[in-house]
Amino acid sequence: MNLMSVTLTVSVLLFLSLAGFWLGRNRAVAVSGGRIANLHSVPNYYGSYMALWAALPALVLILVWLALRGAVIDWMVLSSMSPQQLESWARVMLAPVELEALLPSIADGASALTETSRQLLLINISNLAIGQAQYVNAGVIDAITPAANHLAQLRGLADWTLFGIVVALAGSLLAITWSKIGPEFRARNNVERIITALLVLCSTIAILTTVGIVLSLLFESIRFFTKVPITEFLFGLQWSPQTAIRADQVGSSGAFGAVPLFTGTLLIATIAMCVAAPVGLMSAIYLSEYAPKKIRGVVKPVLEILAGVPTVVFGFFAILTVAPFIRDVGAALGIPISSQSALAAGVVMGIMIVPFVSSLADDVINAVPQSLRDGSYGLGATKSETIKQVLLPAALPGIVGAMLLAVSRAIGETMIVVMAAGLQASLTLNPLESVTTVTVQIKSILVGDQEFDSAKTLSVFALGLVLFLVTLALNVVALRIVQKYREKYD
Amino acid sequence: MTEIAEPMPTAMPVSLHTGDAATKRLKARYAAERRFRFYGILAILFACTMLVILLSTLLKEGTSAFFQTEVKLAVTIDAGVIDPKGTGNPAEWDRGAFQTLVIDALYKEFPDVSGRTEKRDLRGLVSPVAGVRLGQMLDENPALVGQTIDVWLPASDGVNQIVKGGIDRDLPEAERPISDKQLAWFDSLEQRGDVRSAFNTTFFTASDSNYPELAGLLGAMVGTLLTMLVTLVISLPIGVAAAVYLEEFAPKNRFTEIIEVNINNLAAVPSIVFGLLGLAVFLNFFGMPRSAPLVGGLVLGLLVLPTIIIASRAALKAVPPSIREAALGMGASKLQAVMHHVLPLAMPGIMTGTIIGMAHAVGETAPLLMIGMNAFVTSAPDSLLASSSVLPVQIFIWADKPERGFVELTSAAILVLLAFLILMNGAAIWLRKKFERRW
Amino acid sequence: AAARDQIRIVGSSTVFPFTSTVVERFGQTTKFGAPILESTGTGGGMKLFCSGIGADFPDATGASRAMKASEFDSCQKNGVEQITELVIGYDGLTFTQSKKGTQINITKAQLFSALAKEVEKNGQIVPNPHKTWKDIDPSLPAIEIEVLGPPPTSGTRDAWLELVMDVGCKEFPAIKALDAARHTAVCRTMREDGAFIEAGENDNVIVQRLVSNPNAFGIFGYSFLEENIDKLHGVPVNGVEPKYETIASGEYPVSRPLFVYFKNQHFGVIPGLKEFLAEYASERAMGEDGYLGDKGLVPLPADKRKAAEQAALKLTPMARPAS
Amino acid sequence: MDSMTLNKPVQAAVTQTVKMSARDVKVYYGAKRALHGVNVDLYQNEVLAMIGPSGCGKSTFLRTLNRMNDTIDICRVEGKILLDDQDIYDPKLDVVQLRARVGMVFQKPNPFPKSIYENVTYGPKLHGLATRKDEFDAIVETSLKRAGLWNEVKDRLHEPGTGLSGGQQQRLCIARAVAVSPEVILMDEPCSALDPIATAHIEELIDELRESFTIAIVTHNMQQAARVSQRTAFFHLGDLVEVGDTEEIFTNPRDERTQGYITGRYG
Amino acid sequence: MDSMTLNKPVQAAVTQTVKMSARDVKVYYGAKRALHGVNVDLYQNEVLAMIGPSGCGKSTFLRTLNRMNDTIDICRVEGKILLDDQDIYDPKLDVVQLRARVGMVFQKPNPFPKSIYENVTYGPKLHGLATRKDEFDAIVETSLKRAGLWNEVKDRLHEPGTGLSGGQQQRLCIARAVAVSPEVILMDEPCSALDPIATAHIEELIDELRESFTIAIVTHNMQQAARVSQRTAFFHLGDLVEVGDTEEIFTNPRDERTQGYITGRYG
Ligand SMILES: Nc1ncnc2c1ncn2[C@@H]1O[C@H](COP(=O)(O)OP(=O)(O)OP(=O)(O)O)[C@@H](O)[C@H]1O
Ligand SMILES: Nc1ncnc2c1ncn2[C@@H]1O[C@H](COP(=O)(O)OP(=O)(O)OP(=O)(O)O)[C@@H](O)[C@H]1O
Ligand SMILES: [Mg+2]
Ligand SMILES: [Mg+2]
Ligand SMILES: O=P([O-])([O-])[O-]
Repeated sequence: MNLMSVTLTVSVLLFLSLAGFWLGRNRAVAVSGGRIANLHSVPNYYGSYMALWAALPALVLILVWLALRGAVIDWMVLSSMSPQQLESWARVMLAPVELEALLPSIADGASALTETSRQLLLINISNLAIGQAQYVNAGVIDAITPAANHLAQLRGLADWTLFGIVVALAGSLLAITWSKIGPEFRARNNVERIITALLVLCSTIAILTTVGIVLSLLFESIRFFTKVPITEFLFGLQWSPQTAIRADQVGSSGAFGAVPLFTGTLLIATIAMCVAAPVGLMSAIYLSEYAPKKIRGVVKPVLEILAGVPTVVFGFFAILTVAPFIRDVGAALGIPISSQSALAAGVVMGIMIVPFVSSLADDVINAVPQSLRDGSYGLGATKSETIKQVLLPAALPGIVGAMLLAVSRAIGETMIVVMAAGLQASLTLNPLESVTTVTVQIKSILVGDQEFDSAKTLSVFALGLVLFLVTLALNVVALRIVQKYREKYD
Repeated sequence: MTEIAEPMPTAMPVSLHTGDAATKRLKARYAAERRFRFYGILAILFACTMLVILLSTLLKEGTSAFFQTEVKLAVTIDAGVIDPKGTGNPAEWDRGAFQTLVIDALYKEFPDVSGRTEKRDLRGLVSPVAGVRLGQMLDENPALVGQTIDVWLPASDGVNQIVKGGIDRDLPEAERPISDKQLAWFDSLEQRGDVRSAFNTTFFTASDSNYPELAGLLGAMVGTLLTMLVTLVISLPIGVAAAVYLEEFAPKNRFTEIIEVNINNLAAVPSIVFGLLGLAVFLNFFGMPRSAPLVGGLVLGLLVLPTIIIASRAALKAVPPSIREAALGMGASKLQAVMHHVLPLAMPGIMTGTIIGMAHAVGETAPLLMIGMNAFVTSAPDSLLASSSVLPVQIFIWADKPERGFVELTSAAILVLLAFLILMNGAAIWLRKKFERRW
Repeated sequence: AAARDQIRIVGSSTVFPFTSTVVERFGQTTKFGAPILESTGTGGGMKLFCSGIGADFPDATGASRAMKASEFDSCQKNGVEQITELVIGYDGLTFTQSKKGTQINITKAQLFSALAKEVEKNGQIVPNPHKTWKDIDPSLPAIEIEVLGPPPTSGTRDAWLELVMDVGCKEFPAIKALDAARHTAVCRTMREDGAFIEAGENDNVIVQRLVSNPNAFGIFGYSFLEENIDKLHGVPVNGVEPKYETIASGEYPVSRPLFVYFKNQHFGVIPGLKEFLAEYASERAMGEDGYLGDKGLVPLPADKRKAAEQAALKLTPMARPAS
Repeated sequence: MDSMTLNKPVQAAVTQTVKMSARDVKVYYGAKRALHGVNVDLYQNEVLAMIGPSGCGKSTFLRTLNRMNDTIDICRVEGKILLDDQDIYDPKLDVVQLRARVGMVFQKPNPFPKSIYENVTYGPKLHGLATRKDEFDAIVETSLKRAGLWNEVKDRLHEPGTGLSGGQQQRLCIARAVAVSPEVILMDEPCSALDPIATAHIEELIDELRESFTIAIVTHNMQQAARVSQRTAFFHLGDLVEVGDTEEIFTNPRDERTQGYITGRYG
Repeated sequence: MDSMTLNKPVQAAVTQTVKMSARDVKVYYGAKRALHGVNVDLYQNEVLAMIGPSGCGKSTFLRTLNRMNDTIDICRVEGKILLDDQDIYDPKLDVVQLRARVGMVFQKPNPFPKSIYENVTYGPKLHGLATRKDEFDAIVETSLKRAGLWNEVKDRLHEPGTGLSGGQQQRLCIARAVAVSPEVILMDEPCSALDPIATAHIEELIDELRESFTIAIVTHNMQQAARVSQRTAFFHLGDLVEVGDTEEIFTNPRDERTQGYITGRYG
């Protein structure tokens, strides 16, 4: 796609939209008879009404066009080629077997080509069309030159067609909306309806994402469950990743019990929350209630840096600094601690998610109205009593939200555990041992050497799906709790 | 109340609040107060200490990467070598030959070096890609062709390590990347003043390379910038719009409850699964190119969307209803009440969500591996569809390189990423401060 | 399908550093843009490579093992009919320890006994009972077995199984006597009781952990040993120490060839692909003094190199692999 | 409209136009009924005072008149409320326009956390009542003067409205409501936070506004009700016990409960 | 303490003990001075009423008496305030104890977003005034009864306090303050949101509380001031213009401004 022409089209559209705003506004002022109050809505709404109608449908059109343009043009170019041209191209470029298969039906034109040859032909034509003849086999240049010219022409034409259609569409919509403007016209309601529709659209994106995730996991998961019984997967106590990763490899001790992975995930997430929840919440409280404004202004953003340190870095930190430290401490106490202990990974993950709790909780605590603090102080409460008994309950929904977000992050985090937690699945709740997590398995299987049909690769999708369902259940429970304990102020 | 009213019948009542019991109790309450406050300080100190440890380790290892050892050589730019066709057109130069010029200059510097292995050792003093640097100079100033000029060229990784102390020069020869002879040559160069440690501009002007002397972050930085741009443009408006709809407009019913749970749940989906989603939807279904910042941005945008929605909703919830009432009572529509009053008041919280979400996104690696953003790209991307890498992935890749020079580069890249993050968040933090108020 | 002016290459993470070096040189010294290279793992690369012909699919893929028949078939099915195979050199797999540790010599059979899930003990096949190296052989030190190695998802693990475990287990008669399936299972299953630690992706992390723990051993590619020779020591296997020379001569027993595969149909279509192959196969890249050697690739013997270069430049399509 | 004849004042004021009327209005908070069928009319250019003990439903009723109770999830309204003969609960009706026509001053002062100036100009801006800066300045000045706040705040117009004293905040809210010149103004205890002078000011304002608008006011101060209103409605436990000429209500209440409330009078 | 002799009432009430006294109290909001040197005494078992036009500093002064202004960042206090001869701004003094001894009811009702029951027990629990459930029950009942709210809420003690009507919320806040049995109670317009009956109730309560406590009350209602207080202080534009026996202030004010304010009287 020619970026220039799209940019041009969009700019013109933007201009039309702005013009629409101006027109609508002025028209509204004009029909108001000098008293704006006669209008149903403020003039800006009439302007916005026209601007939105000018821009939105045309934008949708551009997007659809962009999506379809390539395929349509390709099809038109190939159909323009004569069987003779095709044949002379094929004789040079195709392997004898393919050529033989093609020749009998060459009279049908491009539709006779296999997908592979079609692609090759298209690349040749495109290269020629953009003037890179040197990369095209000299023997075929003659045969495809007309097609290449056609392509170049079509591309230019397509861009201009789009331009024309867009301008026409926006223009006619401007005309229609213009004619609607009158003092009685409910511009605000109309604009708000459009905006509300956009808002609804935005909130459905979350749903679409979920649907997308479920769909991209579901089919492969089903295939996995045809290979491994779902009961074994859900309730099996052993996860042994040493199965064949390729068909020609001999598998051994393949066990797909996901329980150890989930307990590992929960163990590490729990440890992380044991660090993040108290540290984050206490930090938030200190920042919003005790710390002088200046300190708060500095410390809060500083803590937020923690959330942005690349997780790979935390992984190194865990495996090279924290884990040996914990191991040494254990050795000094005579406790054997694995060098990939869940503790190290969990603690580091906890540090990473501290700002999720601290910053978000700080905001909601800060938002509790001052009058509630006054009420409590006025009764002779100390700061901590006020915080514990008035502010935290009032801010509970937000705090729980922050905690949920932190837990979510802990469960879904990948790189830290990939580096710091083990890869061997053991079913244990001992934080000093090494465990593995769902995300570790997903990541190592996906980026490792893989074959797409092995149970092992497919298990990734099942893991993802089940993790999705488990967190879903956790969230439902959390929602219920919040609904029950929410204290509404004001 | 009877129990309370009783002890104060007389003209001069003893207060409930000054008696011994009360004082004792007060003491306990204050102790609790102090403890609580102490926990707060402790929490902050803990978090800050961890950050300081992290940063100081990075600084310790990374700062040296900002400097590079360079060696001065008198290079004769032989037109016959670099321009065998004699066209005089820089586009026709044999770019592989620049290294030959460098090596020739090196041989000239040490004329008594002979023999295959010895020569090979000598070549090991300067970077095997020093010729690239020379080429860049000539591109800027083609008039130099035919002259003999003194140029500062990057030393090899081994020399660099010795100079910076990454490798101990007192180790036995077999355990060093540099032989005794090389050390001797290097020392003689140093005595002549032909060695210097210069600011490593390459680090900011070049893109990925297999040679630490030549590796830079430009490509990854531009890639991150483009990706984050897409992420922000996707996630902030959509996230805020969704939050506004759900919190202010949507009827409170089963359906919205489902959406709410669903969004919370999305936050818990492992980031790598978002990578799978991107692979399935954007690459396979929509046919977008691999390794493109556009796709990376879209995937990360979806990834941080729940964070922004959840934070924004919490912030909207915290705005007292009386503000909405006041606006509605003035004849504002619901949308106007939200836009004019509620949203500005919720801005600090929304900003926090955005900051944290973007911070998450800027440091994310796993999903990008799924959509091919771990590509080796030696030039900065020039569009949203060009192949590119991003900083955390670059860090991930460099961290896995065997060459010792990449250890310090990795730390330096992390520092750059953090600087990037701080810059990015700085604006948002400033905005958040502007909006913050108690009422 | 739009024209593409850059070569796209995917494939093995082991081959990645070598291909990327060629890519970089190619970009610097020719007028073609530098190819785009992605590390996807051998299998992932094969899948992408064999998905089809055209601008949307990669032109070449790196592999740390030869293409399998099944992969070749899938290529054929998708129209990728002619493939050029280029052997680029060898990669030595090293068994490494810290310089500070007690230095040992080891055999493949001992390695098998240390790392397999089931071993032969007194003619019986039993779950691996060995806790310390001394348990395996009195000549070895009495330190606990702790080996950091690649996860089962990596090609390096495959190679280790094939080159060490398979060979090592041949020396045990009771195992040899097992039926084929059981035999392979015993030979190729690593122990899971903590003595062998799957250390994940990052070999530098293994290096650092070896340095901090002198009693531990690690398994990784030769280039990492070479770069960290001031801290690490390559354990001689069957008496041969891993060194550039011993690997090149084939003396060191744990090394494997590395490959890059090209789509013939893309030659003459994707700009620069042919030139790229020529650069890769050239003496200044793959040769004795080639720049790939500096990156840790152990070159092929001269005659094999010539043959490989010739075959590549002629674009002779490979035949279907035997397995 | 048949029930209208039940209301005594109709005969008393034949020349008056009905601006708003409530017919059998019942309000529920969840399952709890807060109003049990209220019938009352608001006449053009008149002030209706609503009195009654705390918690009897005065605020609730007031809020039904401009549909501010829409904002309370659990609140449900039955019955009909007409504004200029148009049912304000008609789904087709634009509640925004309704609220612009029927302004409200709340029981608890709730200034926007913006400057005093912006607090006042908010409504006019919203409804396009002015466009130029000087027009806005004029609106701000007259509105604040009308609410008797001008002298106190004229030097700090750009400081936040939330930094004012309680009474000042309340007057700011009144100024804000007046600035949009609604047709009906609902005031929920507008003077409860005010000192006598400010109260007098507001009462004068009400009297002045009455000339052009219709006003409903909730008050606990019976003197105030007597002073400013033409008609008074007495609520008790969710019932509208009695509505009629203010004088009559205060001197000659028909219901015992009214009698009891009035005679227990103070202030 | 020399300035104390300036205040007339000292002679008039020789038998009375001074509970609190303010000496030359100046209060600043940022650079702006809201009080310009106030001298006044609160006597044991007496009610001091503070009157004055809106924005004159009544609330501000009241808040200095239990250091509630500490919570306003920009607020700064100069001068001395003594409680039982102890300077309450002494850094060594404990503000928590101070606030337990000097309770406060705010101008805007601010119930906690908790149940009515918890709202009332909040203070007693803090100060350990009760431990057993039945003790708390008793406190809740007496406090709510004293505030005249018991009958209205006794069936919904466990519903949120924020769901009450404005006047009910205010009475809840009074009940909450009374439940702690402070020595001094500061009330900022406690009756502004109340109907006459509830007001009467509160006034009775004040009278009853006076027997054991010291009370300061801000009010706009001069009748109320006259009814409940023994002494009255008149504020104007940040000055304490005059303080003295209520009767005298109302019948024979010495300052012109007081005169003007009183005679412009309403209500
Ligand atoms: N949001 C609400 N939820 C539940 N009940 C409510 C709500 N608002 C008011 N009520 C109840 O409805 C009844 C009437 O309340 P309303 O606020 O109308 O009283 P009011 O007459 O204005 O009293 P006041 O003079 O004290 O303000 C009261 O019993 C009150 O508790
Ligand atoms: N938080 C604050 N920030 C700045 N100025 C304030 C603040 N609170 C009060 N003021 C100013 O201090 C002065 C005195 O206010 P105060 O609240 O004491 O008045 P008041 O006498 O209680 O009036 P009212 O009867 O209206 O409540 C007023 O001019 C007010 O605007
Ligand atoms: Mg009310
Ligand atoms: Mg006040
Ligand atoms: O990337 P691999 O070489 O391990 O397949």
